[in-house]
Amino acid sequence: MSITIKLFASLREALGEAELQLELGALPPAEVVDGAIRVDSIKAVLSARGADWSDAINQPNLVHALNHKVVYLDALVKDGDELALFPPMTGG
Amino acid sequence: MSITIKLFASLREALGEAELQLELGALPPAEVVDGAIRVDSIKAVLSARGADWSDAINQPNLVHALNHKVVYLDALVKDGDELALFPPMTGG
Amino acid sequence: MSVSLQAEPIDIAAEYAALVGKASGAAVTTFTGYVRDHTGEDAVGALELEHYPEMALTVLQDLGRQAVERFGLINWRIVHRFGLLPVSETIVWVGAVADHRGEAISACEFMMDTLKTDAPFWKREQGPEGARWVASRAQDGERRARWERSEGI
Amino acid sequence: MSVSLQAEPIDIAAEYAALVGKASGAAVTTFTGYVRDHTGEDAVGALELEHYPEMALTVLQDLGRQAVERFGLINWRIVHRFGLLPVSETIVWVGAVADHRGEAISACEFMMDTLKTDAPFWKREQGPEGARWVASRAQDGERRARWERSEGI
Repeated sequence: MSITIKLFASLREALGEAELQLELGALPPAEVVDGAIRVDSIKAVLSARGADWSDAINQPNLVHALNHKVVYLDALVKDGDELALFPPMTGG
Repeated sequence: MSITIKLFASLREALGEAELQLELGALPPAEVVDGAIRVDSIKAVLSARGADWSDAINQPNLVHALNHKVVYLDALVKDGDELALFPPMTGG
Repeated sequence: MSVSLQAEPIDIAAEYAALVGKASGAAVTTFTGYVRDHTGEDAVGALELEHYPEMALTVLQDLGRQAVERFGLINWRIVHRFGLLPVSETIVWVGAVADHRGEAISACEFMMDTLKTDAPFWKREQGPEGARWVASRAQDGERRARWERSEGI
Repeated sequence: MSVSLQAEPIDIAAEYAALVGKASGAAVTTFTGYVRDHTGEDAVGALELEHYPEMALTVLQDLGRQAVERFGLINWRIVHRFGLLPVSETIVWVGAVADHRGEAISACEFMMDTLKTDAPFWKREQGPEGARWVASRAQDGERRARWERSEGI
């Protein structure tokens, strides 16, 4: 099961990565239900990469977009999905 | 005492005049106080010109502008002033 | 910060460039009104716009000043046409420059709403059954009245 | 009824002509946002605009569709830039065409307010003391929330 993670703006800058593929084979199988995994479980996996990741991924107001739509932490991510994480948007 | 009367739009069309000079010498002197006369007294003078004038001048919603500012019926008109009468504005 | 009353078509690109060129605001809003080919279900062939030139100038200049005071505009411009206007022609163009978008958008709306009821112009529509004066709309009076009640943006 | 995400400057005169040329509405409102030379009291030298292209396109197209549904727009256009933008450059241009002015003005405001908080762009300001990410403003969230509560115009 492979998920594309995209990082933008201050998050991208803090972590030095714009995009990564997350293979979820390493995850406790209990987290994966019917081939899907919650957004907060993915954030837990990313947080485990180190203190800088934990700080950046758990900052308040982080926005999660699944396949280009903003979602809550309970959204279900499936194989091949794209999950983007970024700070509040400041366009216009 | 001479006042310029201007008429616009449907009022101008109904009365066939765009502008006239009103000499108020013919008015009952009681109407003129300290060299000034109220807008409604001027309307009474104009209404006396005939049935078409009376109808047009006394139509509801008529707007009165004294020297380019909208005023109420109690505004005081003086020698040399310009009083315009017209239906509600429909610009833009 | 000026008004133009004109018979000629409005050169929107030139007006926009002049409005923004003189001011370094971050937010610009414009409104353009065109002659419609219908009013409700009735076809309209052209519009005649009668106006009271001296008063129109006074009212519109005062309107711009009010917009500066109320919304802190950096620049504004009102262009209003008179005379015979075929369908699809421009009637009016209003532009507002401000530091922030709320001010620019509200100022533009304020100027248009106030202009509709307070500036001495009168529309006469030419249709298939002859010409007729356009009646003022209660809705315009209501939009105008909102600005009396509200404190701006 | 389209979106453009572009690095190039916005040709406002051309955008306006294309917007109106395709539609016979009577009321057209536009908004243009420019790079300010200051934020509060701090000088700004230029703006870097980062974006998430696929999502930005999806969000802005959906925003236009919502504006049509809500305000009955006849035409609309959203142009948003990305990349390095010097002071005084255009950032965003929004245009709305409708039958009446209330709809055109409100739609323009709705699109700008929603775009600010919902479209994936991030601003980074270059100032005398280096570059910094622009924080989102609570005020923008409040302006956005008004459109959830209200029924439109």
